Amino acid sequence: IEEPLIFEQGHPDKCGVDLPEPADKPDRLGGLARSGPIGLPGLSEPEVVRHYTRLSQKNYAIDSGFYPLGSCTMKHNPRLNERLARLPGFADLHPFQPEATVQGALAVMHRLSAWLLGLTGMEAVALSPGAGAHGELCGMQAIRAALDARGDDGRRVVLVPDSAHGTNPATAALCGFRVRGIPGDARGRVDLAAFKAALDDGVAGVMLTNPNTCGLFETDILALSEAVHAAGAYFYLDGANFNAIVGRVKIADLGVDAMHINLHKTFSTPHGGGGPGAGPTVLSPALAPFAPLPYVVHDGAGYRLVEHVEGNARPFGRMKGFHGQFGVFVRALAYIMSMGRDGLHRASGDAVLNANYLLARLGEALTPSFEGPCMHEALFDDRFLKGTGVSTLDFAKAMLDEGFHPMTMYFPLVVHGAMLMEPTETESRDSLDAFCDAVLALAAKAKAGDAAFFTHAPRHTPRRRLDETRAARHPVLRWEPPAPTRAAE
Amino acid sequence: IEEPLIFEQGHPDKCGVDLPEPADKPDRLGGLARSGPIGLPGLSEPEVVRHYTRLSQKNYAIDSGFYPLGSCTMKHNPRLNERLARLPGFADLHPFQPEATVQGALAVMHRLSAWLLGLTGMEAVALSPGAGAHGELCGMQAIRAALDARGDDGRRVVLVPDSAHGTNPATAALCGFRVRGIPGDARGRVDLAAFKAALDDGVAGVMLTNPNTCGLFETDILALSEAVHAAGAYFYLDGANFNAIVGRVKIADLGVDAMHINLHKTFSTPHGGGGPGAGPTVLSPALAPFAPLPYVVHDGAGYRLVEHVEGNARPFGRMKGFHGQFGVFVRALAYIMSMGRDGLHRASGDAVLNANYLLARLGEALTPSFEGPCMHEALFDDRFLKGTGVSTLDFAKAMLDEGFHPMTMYFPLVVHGAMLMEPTETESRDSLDAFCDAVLALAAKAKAGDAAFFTHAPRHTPRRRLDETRAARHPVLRWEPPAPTRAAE
Amino acid sequence: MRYLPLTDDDRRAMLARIGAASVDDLFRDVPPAALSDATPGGGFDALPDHATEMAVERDLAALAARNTTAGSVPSFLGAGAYRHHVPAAVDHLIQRGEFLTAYTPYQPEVSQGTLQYLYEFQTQVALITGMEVANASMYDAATGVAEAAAMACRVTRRKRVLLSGRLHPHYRAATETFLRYTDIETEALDPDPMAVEDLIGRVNPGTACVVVQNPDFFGRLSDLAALADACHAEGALLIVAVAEPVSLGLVTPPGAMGADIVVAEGHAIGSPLNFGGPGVGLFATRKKFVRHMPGRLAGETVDEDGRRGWVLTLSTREQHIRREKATSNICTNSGLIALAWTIHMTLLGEAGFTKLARLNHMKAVELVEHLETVPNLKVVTPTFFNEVLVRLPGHGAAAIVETLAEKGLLAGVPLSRFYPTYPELADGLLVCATETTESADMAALAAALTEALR
Amino acid sequence: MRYLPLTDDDRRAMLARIGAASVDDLFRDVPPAALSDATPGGGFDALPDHATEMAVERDLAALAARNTTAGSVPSFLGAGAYRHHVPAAVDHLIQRGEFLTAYTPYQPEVSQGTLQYLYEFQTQVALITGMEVANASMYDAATGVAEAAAMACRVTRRKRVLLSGRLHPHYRAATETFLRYTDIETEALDPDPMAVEDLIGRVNPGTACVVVQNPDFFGRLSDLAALADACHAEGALLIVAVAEPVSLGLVTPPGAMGADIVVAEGHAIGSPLNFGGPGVGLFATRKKFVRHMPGRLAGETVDEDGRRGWVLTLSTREQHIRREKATSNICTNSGLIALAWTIHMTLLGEAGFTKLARLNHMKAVELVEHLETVPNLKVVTPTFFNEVLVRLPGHGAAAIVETLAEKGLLAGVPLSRFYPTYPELADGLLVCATETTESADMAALAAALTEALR
Repeated sequence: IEEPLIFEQGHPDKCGVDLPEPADKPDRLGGLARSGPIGLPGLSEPEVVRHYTRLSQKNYAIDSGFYPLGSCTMKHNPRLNERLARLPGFADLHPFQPEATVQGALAVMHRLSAWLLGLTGMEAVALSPGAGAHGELCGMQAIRAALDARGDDGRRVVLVPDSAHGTNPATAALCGFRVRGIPGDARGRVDLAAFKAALDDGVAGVMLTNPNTCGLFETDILALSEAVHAAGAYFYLDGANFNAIVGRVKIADLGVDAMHINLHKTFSTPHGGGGPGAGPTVLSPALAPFAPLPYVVHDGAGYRLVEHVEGNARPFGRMKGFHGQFGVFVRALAYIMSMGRDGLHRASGDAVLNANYLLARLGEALTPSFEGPCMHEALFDDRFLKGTGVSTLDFAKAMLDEGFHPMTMYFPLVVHGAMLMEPTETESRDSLDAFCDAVLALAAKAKAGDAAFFTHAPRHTPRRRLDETRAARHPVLRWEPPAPTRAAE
Repeated sequence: IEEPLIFEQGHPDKCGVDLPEPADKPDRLGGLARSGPIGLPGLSEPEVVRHYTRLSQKNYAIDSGFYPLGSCTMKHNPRLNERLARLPGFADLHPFQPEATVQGALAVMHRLSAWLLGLTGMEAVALSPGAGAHGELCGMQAIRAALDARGDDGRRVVLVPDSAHGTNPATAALCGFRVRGIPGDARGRVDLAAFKAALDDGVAGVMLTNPNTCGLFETDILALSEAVHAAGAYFYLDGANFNAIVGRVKIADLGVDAMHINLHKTFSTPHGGGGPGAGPTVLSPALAPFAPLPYVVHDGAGYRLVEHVEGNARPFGRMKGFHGQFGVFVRALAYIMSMGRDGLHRASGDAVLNANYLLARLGEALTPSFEGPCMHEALFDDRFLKGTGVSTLDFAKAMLDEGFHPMTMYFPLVVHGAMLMEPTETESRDSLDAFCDAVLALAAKAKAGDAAFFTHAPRHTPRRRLDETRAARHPVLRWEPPAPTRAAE
Repeated sequence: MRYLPLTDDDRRAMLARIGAASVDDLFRDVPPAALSDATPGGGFDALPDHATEMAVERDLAALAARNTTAGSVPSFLGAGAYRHHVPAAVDHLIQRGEFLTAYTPYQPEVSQGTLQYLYEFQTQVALITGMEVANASMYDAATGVAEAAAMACRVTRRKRVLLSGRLHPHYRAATETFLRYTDIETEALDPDPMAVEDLIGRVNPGTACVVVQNPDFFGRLSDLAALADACHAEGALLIVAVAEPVSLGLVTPPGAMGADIVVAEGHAIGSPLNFGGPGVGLFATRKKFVRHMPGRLAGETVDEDGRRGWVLTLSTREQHIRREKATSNICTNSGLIALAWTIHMTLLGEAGFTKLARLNHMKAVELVEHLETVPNLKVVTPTFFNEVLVRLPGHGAAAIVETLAEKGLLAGVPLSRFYPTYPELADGLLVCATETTESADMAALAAALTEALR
Repeated sequence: MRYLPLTDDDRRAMLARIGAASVDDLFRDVPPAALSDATPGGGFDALPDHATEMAVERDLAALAARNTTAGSVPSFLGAGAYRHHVPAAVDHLIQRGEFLTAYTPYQPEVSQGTLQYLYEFQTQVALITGMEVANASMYDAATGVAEAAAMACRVTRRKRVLLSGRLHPHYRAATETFLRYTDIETEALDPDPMAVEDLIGRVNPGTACVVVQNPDFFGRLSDLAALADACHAEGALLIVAVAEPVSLGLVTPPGAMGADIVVAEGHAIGSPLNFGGPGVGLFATRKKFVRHMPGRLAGETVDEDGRRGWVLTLSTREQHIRREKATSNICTNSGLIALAWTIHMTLLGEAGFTKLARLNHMKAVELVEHLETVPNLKVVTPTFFNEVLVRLPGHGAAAIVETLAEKGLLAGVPLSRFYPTYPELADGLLVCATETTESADMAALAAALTEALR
């Protein structure tokens, strides 16, 4: 079933809301009233509900099936969190109400902060970053502010492993740093020797992901952080993979100076088809004074929202409008309280168990890139497809027809034709087995030489493969009214 | 994608809720504690959410497409109504709270009553019936009570047209009445002469649907009701088709003594895959004293819920537990207030317009059973399929593959292979045109002789045609654990 | 008007296609005298015009705010409606448009979602009641009991129904009303919370069925096995009503005590209180009686490709086929509330359901401990699940309840609300505890009662 | 634990399949010193264990109840966050699991729902801003303005950004912070609500862009055409921020006044206030700059069968391809809030959006009439949309606001909240009206201010 665009089914006379008639007073627009129609389509409420219902039916989601997208932590999103975020006492608050009228909201922010600090052992947390990449920026700006504060302006290099997410180098660049790549070793970890060799007095810091993007714990992490600090640099940890170790490893114990936490990954707020997320960033004592505004403090009189420099704090600035992703904070707090200390510990254990189960079962036919145990992600490469004429992409598209969302593909870049699978702890064993059965059957099919089956997959999805080259070469980024037909002539 | 039963994926150790530990006190069960397991499956919350999400994806619904099921009034269900019914001030009320604590809830019931009386011109309304058929029972029991009250025990016959819904005769039987059928005429209406001939002093009342199930207004309705009353009988109107005339015709003006109103049809509360609905029943002055308990009155002190006989009322009893379908009342009231006098008038006009548009466009290829204009339903029969080898059922199943829910089939019984289409006022012209295009194309295909296409339809639905005979011959009405395999031997 | 998609242009074009002059012209079959809207001065002038969403929301929210919600104060109300905590996932799922806005599953090819959950529902109902089969729901327990009594008469071909005096008064009233104009006689015993009823002594060869409730309306749990035997010995059926379905997680189910038909109110599982409705009637019986059963049934079968699927079945019992000979006139039932019930039950599972039941019972045991500290108050229910009857000698329970309500405490349900003509019951108060009842609430109740009864 | 599907049996069987002794064994690559949970005395002992849904709900509902909701009292707060009525259909639809729980649409074959609404969103944003193209959203307007300034530097290859003193102070701060460690210089004018800024005089050949807001932070509407011309004459770009997107239904859009980049806060359409977040940044520009634009873009294409479909496109601008040379580091943005925005906009349509804007303006005109009756108060914004600045000579606006809040009235936003170091602004108060503001609310505000300023 095709679903036309709203522009193709609407009519300017239709309207899906009823509004009272405006008064008819002289306007105060100073002559700046809009002239001419905007061109927006109008639809009645029934049409709007059906349109977006139908669009939704063209989506795959964690609610509808297994979604092992590596490095994305697509876990179950509890509905309790949605319900609580919608309580009028949270949803209907203006950000600039007097503090006395929002004590409950400030308590939410304070409590969430306390949990994040308790789970990481860090000194301070900046809640306001809007997503993971924004949290990275927060951490790296704090590092830059600390360097500036100590008058150290010679350090402008940041070490980033080749296996890092693209956001890491992009973020470093935004802070005026140059990126120096560091290679991995044969075990899928940072090469300690190469790392140490790269650490000179031009290095401001290192951005590391741990567990890393190969799904492995950096076994030398303590030596790495010691070397970083010995070199006078700071250690930024990308927290994208925090779900593997939450409730087990305190980030402070790894010698970390800053780490962002994706509330929409580890703490289960929904990803919403691309946000909103939130990227609170925890900071070590060395970086804590530079945490950005605003933040919440509690004193005898109650909670206060600090929006301007006060006391000994030396905030590097403000990252976002208002007070951060408050609606996301409520959801994350509800999740964390529901799971608790024991639940988070069990969750990270089950996440790692599920990933190792995939590694064990799929390792029979696919080619694991490194030796296990893995952490919460299992990484394979495309060696098992060698000579079949089937690529990682083809293989992934065939999975769609089996009713599964594919794993992350071609990332990390350090292995060929990467397939990075993250099952999370909220998948059942039945679900994993069904997935493994399907993938093993596909692998057998590929090896049996049926390449055309793969290269023309998927067949049963709302669309078949889309022409991305055409989209990029001749970008059509908005609807335009069709050229008028010249019937009148 | 197949979705197993919960019994096939659950495990007694899993649980989707967390509960506090019960105290460990001596029980007070008097030795009646359950022994042995119940056999319920357990699932975690993620599994439950995914299971029911997937099941929902196997359903067709008004939110996902056109649903022209005749006599069912599948119109848009506004989400405002859902939101308001869930306000804690309505949803979290115990039915037996003291009256002083539920004045707002009683006001809702009182206001809804006032609207229903205003729209029908009737004297009283019983809100408590749980659905349309229950409302019929209410009306017929009121008639029986009125007869008893006047000591008239010779009237035990109820006249029911052959075109009536099955609930009419079933309801009459539940009130101790015998049913006498009355035939229709060639114009699809009750045969006035035959009707008058059937009216004797054994007749308690008549149950008529108007607009009738052929989608036509009973042009002789005033003569019919006059004759009924002249004969000393009562006039029950089946309100299933009220949507065609709401805001235009006052039921009292038709000489009606009782009519049920399906809140889940005319007043847009969702049908929910089979309820809950509500069937408030309006009564004439002659029947009003017999209205069942409970009902709401307003006096100087506020609203009161009358639960026992008081004053001059002679209620025939109580039909339901508590106070009726309160949650449905809130939804219906929100809808009625949203539409208002002018909106309901326009809605019935658009509903009739949409049906006549179907009649006009589809009349080109299908065979309309009667001459128009129709009211809010268009009735066709299967003459256009004569000689094609395609039945009404086959034709309907082929519509499923086109993405449309079929019309009502084989009802009313008075025409052969009936196809009864009710578009409602909430379908757009685009939607009707898409449907007509698809139906006309199917009709052409049938006439072109492609019977096999139809007899094996549908092909693209979650299931193809199901074996109903097998289901009825060997009923399997619940899941049973599979017989243990005897591997141990 | 936000719910209406046609524009004036659409209307004009469609009228032209139809060949009608106006929308009013399409109503030309309506006798002019019956067209109120055309009457000068109008037939509907007193009614308001359409309102904006914002206005409707404001107006009804103001009415909602005039009620005291049960969750905002300590609350001990039961008497057939029990307040339980419902997980947020339940309401989320039942609001999916594909469930919420579907019709009864007449086209099984595109209704497998509804049909499969009904089949799951039927199985869960059969399991917890200890019965063989269950239907796809009734409106509520009150109407379910009425239908069960009528069904028992069909099964036994007898015409006499005996109702316990300890049956919920609404179930009794609905049953009497339902059967009032049929040829079935009903006999109902007086409500007497202090005595043990002699139902066995009243069963005779003319009896079609005996209807009892367990726990009964006054909270008491009873062993029904002897009554079942007595019924069966006389060829009668035993119908057992259950007002609190959570009790079935802890108490011997009616099926295990010999019940022939079990009717329960499902409302307490999956749904908020909703001022009492809509509810969902659970209806279970023995397999051999299934063709006498009212209501819809989902059954398993296979499709043209041999794949398992579900359909509505045995519809030859139903009104749309059998008309005046149908087992019932029921058509629309409580599908969505049944869905809420089955989702909540699935979340609970064996472990959660039994634990929830135990938790409720232990809360009630604790409540009784608190109440027993109140001078001048007597707990009269000896064995119970989560509700007991207390007597407040010398006091009208209704007045006490109103006094406590003014103090922000919903103390219970006074018997006088149901039995105004039985002055001897005026000192009776039903009090109930569920998992939502806190110890502090219980202490507050005991303190308030102690003061009020001084 | 309700969110975890594995049973102990599952764990045992899976460990056996893996060949590990225990779950802890799988963590053997973690240096023992880093395993806090294994530490005797534990590293996490201070943290509470898991809680039931009922307990979490009770706990957080109690916190929610400690706040005064904006809808429960007359409220005149704006300053970048505007309270509008959102139709119930919006929240219903965005909660559909297929939208809510999907990831960024990396697999377009099974993400056409997300991609199509993003395309619709982009088109609607472009239309109302009067621009050629828009992206699929930024976190919010503050970060959007920051990214726009950086983008202008890329486009112009210049390094100087000029910020109006009438820009929302949060937008200014976020921009300064964002650019702080780059080689871009920012110059921000002082906030002076009484004077007309001379931005044109400050534009020179080194200027990459000028950033202004319209209506500005103090509510004033200005014609920006001359400023745009001046910018373009010097080769600079004009960036226009819009804090209240509803204004675009009535006011000449920035695109029609010559803006090169428009950034707006979308929060006010489709979403509740949410204490300020999450919002959604609308970001629109000219077609020729599209490859310099940050953020995701949905674009039209065809599939293997030739059917129209959508994909994320031009991702060579983005960090996951271009790494340190990316136009931005943004990845996750505000998809779901963009969806809410586009659904609300679709419900409004041309007729509703323009009417809503007019209604807001007329409410503000009425509000100003009320305020002008207050002695000792001066309305200082000459031309406005739905918000004005008033001055309360001789009074601290913050103290007045707190006094009125105690009386149950949220009077407005005091300028001192943003400019604590500008004592001359301490008597300034921003007050705003929307379609949710009633005449009675306005009268109450005027009366309360009259009394407070006596």
